[in-house]
Amino acid sequence: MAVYACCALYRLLDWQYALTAQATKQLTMDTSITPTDYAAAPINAALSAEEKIEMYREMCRIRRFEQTALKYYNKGEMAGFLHLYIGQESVATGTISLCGENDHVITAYRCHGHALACGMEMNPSMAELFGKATGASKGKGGSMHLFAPEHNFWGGHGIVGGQTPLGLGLAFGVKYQGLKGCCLCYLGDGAINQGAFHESLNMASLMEIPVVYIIENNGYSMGTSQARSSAHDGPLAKRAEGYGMEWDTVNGEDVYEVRAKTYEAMERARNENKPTLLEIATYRYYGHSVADANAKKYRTPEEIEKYKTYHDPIRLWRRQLISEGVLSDETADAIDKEAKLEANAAGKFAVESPVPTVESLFEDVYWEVDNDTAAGNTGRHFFND
Amino acid sequence: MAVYACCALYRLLDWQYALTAQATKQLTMDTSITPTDYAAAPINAALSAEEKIEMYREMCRIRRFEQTALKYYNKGEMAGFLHLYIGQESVATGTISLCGENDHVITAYRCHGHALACGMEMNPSMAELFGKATGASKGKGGSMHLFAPEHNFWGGHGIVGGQTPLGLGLAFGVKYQGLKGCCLCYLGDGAINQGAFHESLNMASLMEIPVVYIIENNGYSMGTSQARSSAHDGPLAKRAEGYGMEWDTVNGEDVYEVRAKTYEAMERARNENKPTLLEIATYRYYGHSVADANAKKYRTPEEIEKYKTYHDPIRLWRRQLISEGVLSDETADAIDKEAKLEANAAGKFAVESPVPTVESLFEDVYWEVDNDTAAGNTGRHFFND
Amino acid sequence: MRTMLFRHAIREAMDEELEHDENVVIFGEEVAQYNGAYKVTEGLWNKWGDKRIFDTPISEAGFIGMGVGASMLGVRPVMELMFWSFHSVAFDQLVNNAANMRYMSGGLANCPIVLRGPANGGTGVGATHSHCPENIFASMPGLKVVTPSTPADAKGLLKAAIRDNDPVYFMENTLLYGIEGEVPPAEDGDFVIPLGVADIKREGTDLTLIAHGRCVHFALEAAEKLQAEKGINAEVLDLRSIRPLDQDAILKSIKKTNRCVIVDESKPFCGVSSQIITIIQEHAFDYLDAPIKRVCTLDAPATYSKYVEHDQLPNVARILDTVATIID
Amino acid sequence: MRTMLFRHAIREAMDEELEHDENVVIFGEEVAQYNGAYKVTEGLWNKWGDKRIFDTPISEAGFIGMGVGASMLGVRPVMELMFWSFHSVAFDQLVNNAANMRYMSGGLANCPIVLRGPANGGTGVGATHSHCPENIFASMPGLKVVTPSTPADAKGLLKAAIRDNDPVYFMENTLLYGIEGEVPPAEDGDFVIPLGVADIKREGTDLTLIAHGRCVHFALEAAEKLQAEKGINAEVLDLRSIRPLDQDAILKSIKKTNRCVIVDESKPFCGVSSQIITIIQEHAFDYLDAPIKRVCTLDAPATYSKYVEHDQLPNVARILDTVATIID
Ligand SMILES: Cc1ncc(C[n+]2csc(CCOP(=O)(O)OP(=O)(O)O)c2C)c(N)n1
Ligand SMILES: Cc1ncc(C[n+]2csc(CCOP(=O)(O)OP(=O)(O)O)c2C)c(N)n1
Ligand SMILES: [Mg+2]
Ligand SMILES: [Mg+2]
Repeated sequence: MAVYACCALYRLLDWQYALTAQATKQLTMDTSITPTDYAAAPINAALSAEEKIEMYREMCRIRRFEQTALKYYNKGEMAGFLHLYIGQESVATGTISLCGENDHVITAYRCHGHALACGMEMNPSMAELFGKATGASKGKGGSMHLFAPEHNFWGGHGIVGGQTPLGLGLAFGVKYQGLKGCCLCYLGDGAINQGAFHESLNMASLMEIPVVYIIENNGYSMGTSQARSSAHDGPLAKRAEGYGMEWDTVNGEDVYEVRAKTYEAMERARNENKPTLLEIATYRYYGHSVADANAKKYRTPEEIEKYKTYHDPIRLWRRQLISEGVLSDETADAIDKEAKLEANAAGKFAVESPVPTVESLFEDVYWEVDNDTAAGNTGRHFFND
Repeated sequence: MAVYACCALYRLLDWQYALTAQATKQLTMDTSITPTDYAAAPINAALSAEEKIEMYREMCRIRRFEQTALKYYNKGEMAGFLHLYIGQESVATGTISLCGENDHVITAYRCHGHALACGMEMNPSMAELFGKATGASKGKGGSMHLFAPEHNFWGGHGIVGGQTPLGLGLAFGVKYQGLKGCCLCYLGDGAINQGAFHESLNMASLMEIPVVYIIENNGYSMGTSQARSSAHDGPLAKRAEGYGMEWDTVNGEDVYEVRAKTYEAMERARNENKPTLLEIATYRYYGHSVADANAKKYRTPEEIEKYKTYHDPIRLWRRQLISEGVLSDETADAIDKEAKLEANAAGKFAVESPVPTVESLFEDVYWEVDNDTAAGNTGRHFFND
Repeated sequence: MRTMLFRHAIREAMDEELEHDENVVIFGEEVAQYNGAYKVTEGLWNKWGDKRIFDTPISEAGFIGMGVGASMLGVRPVMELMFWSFHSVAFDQLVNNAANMRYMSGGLANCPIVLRGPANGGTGVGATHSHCPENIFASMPGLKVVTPSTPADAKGLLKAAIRDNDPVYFMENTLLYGIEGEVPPAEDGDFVIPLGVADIKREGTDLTLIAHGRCVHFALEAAEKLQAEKGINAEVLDLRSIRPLDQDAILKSIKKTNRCVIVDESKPFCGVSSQIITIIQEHAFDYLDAPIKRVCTLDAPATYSKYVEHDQLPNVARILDTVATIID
Repeated sequence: MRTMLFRHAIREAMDEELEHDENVVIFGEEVAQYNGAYKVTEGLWNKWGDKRIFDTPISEAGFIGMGVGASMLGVRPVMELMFWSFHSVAFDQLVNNAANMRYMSGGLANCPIVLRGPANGGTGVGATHSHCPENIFASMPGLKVVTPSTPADAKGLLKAAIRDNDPVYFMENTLLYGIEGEVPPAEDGDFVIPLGVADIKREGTDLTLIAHGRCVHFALEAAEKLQAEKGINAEVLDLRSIRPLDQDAILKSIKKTNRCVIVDESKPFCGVSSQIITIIQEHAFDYLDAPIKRVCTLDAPATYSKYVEHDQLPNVARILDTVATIID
């Protein structure tokens, strides 16, 4: 019983487990992974040069967006939290690059990367972080709650694990409406221990819902290493077996691998209405949120350095595309610079945007009130004395 | 991936899965199981004749108690629900027979069997079902909420799955206090899909809590067959693997098997602080509750008959003890009769008991108020105008 | 006019809305093949099949969250909680995802769901199964809470709830499922009662009894007794929905009668009654001839004992006693 | 007298109770090795080690239920919710298992737990993270709810809460963690403030401002302004605990001042303020010279925007405006 099903492709993740479990191993491990194994997968082989470059651009945009956000956060321009996705860009970019018009995306509070990858624009995203009236949610949602339904992006959710039944529902909706699509629902390695996720896994498998759950395993939930939050035997994703559900582990630094394995899961969902649980190994460079004063206490500076140096997904993808002859150093730099300019412009847009009015607090509470319907005009809806 | 770890001892349960999944299989299957394989296990070999007979008596007491309760329920003497345990007696009896002074028991609303097996007396139990002042909980808890802390029995809990973190806590308490003991925490096959159970499994394994979770798999949650409520691959208990937790399946009709496997789990808990997830195959003869009008609709009368005829745990244990020469037909009958008389007396006790007063509604809300402490006398605690 | 049972009125509402909008889908525990724990959905599975009505595992957070998610895509889930008491295991989905989704998205996402099921004491099922959480949910802006008292109201309000584009929590009462009442025939066309309109179930001049759900029946019975025994002519105002709330109707009645007793099955501390009192004392302060009194569930967890449960709940005797303290 | 930070006063209370009773054990998310998300438990893990204080997975239902279960055996868990907002995923454990255990067992089982953590808006974290659920929990008989406003109160009340044999839900405020205040030195002996005793934070004669938690500070500031600008002498009554509630203190103050404004960060519908109003209008009806007014969080989900969040919450300006409607 409980023999760990060894998985040949389980490299980075294996390493990471070792890392978090036995901190001493970290400096001696092999970091010479070249992200090419999955390049030949049909879904990757079919990529045009433009599409590959597009993904590079997307990753640069996410990183530059967040660096700009960080700058303004530190200036005191934003409220509350700022959970940076920096270091994890390949996950949102690689997976969401596979989405078609009937595929939907939902994630937790570390949501900027997914939002941009889905096509959300920088201006309303940045303005939302500022709490400005021009924000995507008019300043009501904030950093943890970006939304872009017109791009099939359904948030941004602050309660750990709370989005996992919603992802089930989006996928259910697609199926109910007779469309061929799926939902990519992201969560963290710490989130897997919320009850709602368990309920969702069972229902997804039992009712054949086309959802793909993606654990972005960055090794930590706040200051708690994965080893201190989850009991497991083998990969976290292996819990899927308890629900008769397919699962896989993915090296998140390799865009090709991310795409190849996610595509398989998405096709299973779209064609067979079968869910999958993917676990993608990745790493966040910053603290849990910018306010995380302990970011370098629960993990060593060396560990962080190692990831930045050897496993940075943007740098690896750039190197890959250059080695493929798809990208030149100059173009790559130009793309990155463009992303930076776009982010700066978004920052400026946000700074200059108007702030919400107090009256607007009572908009977007009830659809019927906002739309001035008969229902919205019947009875008292708000109870300010 | 997901290969079903075949388990040689997985007989009745396997059969049951077949049953619920393909109703046609039920009449052709083999029912010639003889409950003797585990008699030789040390924990069973060590049993004295009296102890064996005691278990027979316990099962008779549970059944007679419930038959009496049913009679009064049908007369309108009781409120709300009555969830009968009839058909499952071997589970509570077999498992709880292993409990020592530092072992604790907690279960769901189908709790009469566990209560009696823990040593709770029939009079206060029956009076509780009647809602009388002499009830164990003074009529405040009712059928779903029997309690006997002096016998290490902690309820009786009505919210499906809600008791599973409590079981964790009882086991934690034992460990915290430096005692060698464990908690047996029971739940149904339908309850496994509540989030709180999942959270409990992870914490039990991660934090090394001496809890034994026992799924009493009677094939149905209300009118929903196990196949319609849980996605799984192999036994339900196999979900334990996702938490690196030990698990086993048990043929619940065989008291020896129940004891042998539960003992193993309890020893693992007591000696190693390691939790276990057991799944015990069993069957309920009556509806979900007595009010279940569909009891014979979601399962065939033949299925019920088959269990009563071939798998009745009391009859099987009686036959076993007689074949061992431990029990004679006459003694067996006498014991059963005694149990019946005891139950009848309890019924009479309940009938004649006084009803609670309205004033007593406000007792047992706050410890400090009940104990007339300074804290209980400071500030207003109740808000009846 | 034809009469029908409360439970059948609810079923008819769902049946008609299943017909009316193909996005309406019903799910919950035992609602389909079992025909509903309280037989409210009886026959719907037979008629509409697996796509439109199906059973779920005992995973309230999971299936309610699923409904919220699906509703964002335009599906209109009507979900049954076998008991509203089980809101406790799905609270996050109910008060964060459903209530805040529209707000946090600045109006981009929308949550047209209905949650329905019984919320009441009085059936001998004890503290965990007897919650009346209308005060809790009505306290959350973004949510609507409906508590019908008659078959006709149940039908008309449920149809309005299903067509409403906001999350509506519809609280029934197991002890009303079996009552009979007049309901307009289906041929007379769509019978929809807007949320937010209270109903004067009995006109009166001396005193206003404000109630919702099953308490309306206690209030009506008490009013008849007051009339017969003391010549007091009580008005009975049925709130029907708690949020939106028909404040105008409340104030109008108070300004007429100048005296008020609220009958409310939720607990007294921060119960619905406390909100009504707050509104009246603010907006009709000078019209009150006596303090507003209330008859709530006695302030302890729900007992199991059928011998005292009736006393713990609002009932006619307690209403009469309370009325006697402010009028004679 | 020495002064200390609010967060340190809470820590000191826990530290002393860890010393005082070996059954006291602290757990929650990030409370041990990380020293607490808000550094309230800083240093305790270093001092007391893994047995007495430990981290849990992000499983609120699991760990709170574990605390309830352990408490029945005499362990005294003091559990941290990183935000009280996360009560939503553990609601069943909080309102059924903790609140009803003693009742349903007829007094045989007992639940001496403390749940503590911040419950407040004002930090720009949006609707899901800004719940103030004191009204919800105080509505449940069996529970106690405490909301301290000063370092001394926080320390004294938390010690009382930990020693209390009933479940106590202790709601702090992230925006108070950094305030400083006098706290009696430990050498002076055990400093315990009983639950259920309100505190007059400022004596006055013209008007009573009733508040709890952070709103007490707004009320005090408003009172000074009223005095300085209008010569109105307001009394500020700090409830300190919501249940048990010091009704006598409330009524006494109202009978003296005859006017009242309640400042309450919970939402208006069925908020704590509505319960206070209910009590006052019933028991001091004839003493009121004007309707009781209240200043609550504006009735919408909590916004994220720091530009309007301050306006959504009770604040000094809103208190002054409201006072002006009943006195001049
Ligand atoms: C129910 C709930 N509990 C606790 C929190 C506080 N919290 C926010 S994020 C977080 C850690 C989550 O870690 P993980 O799931 O690994 O995601 P990551 O931050 O690494 O992306 C915690 C404890 C919350 N938001 N919701
Ligand atoms: C959270 C919750 N949801 C639903 C119910 C209603 N309910 C009570 S028992 C039950 C079926 C449970 O089945 P199972 O766990 O298999 O236990 P069994 O009745 O077979 O012993 C249901 C749905 C409940 N009590 N609590
Ligand atoms: Mg993580
Ligand atoms: Mg079952």
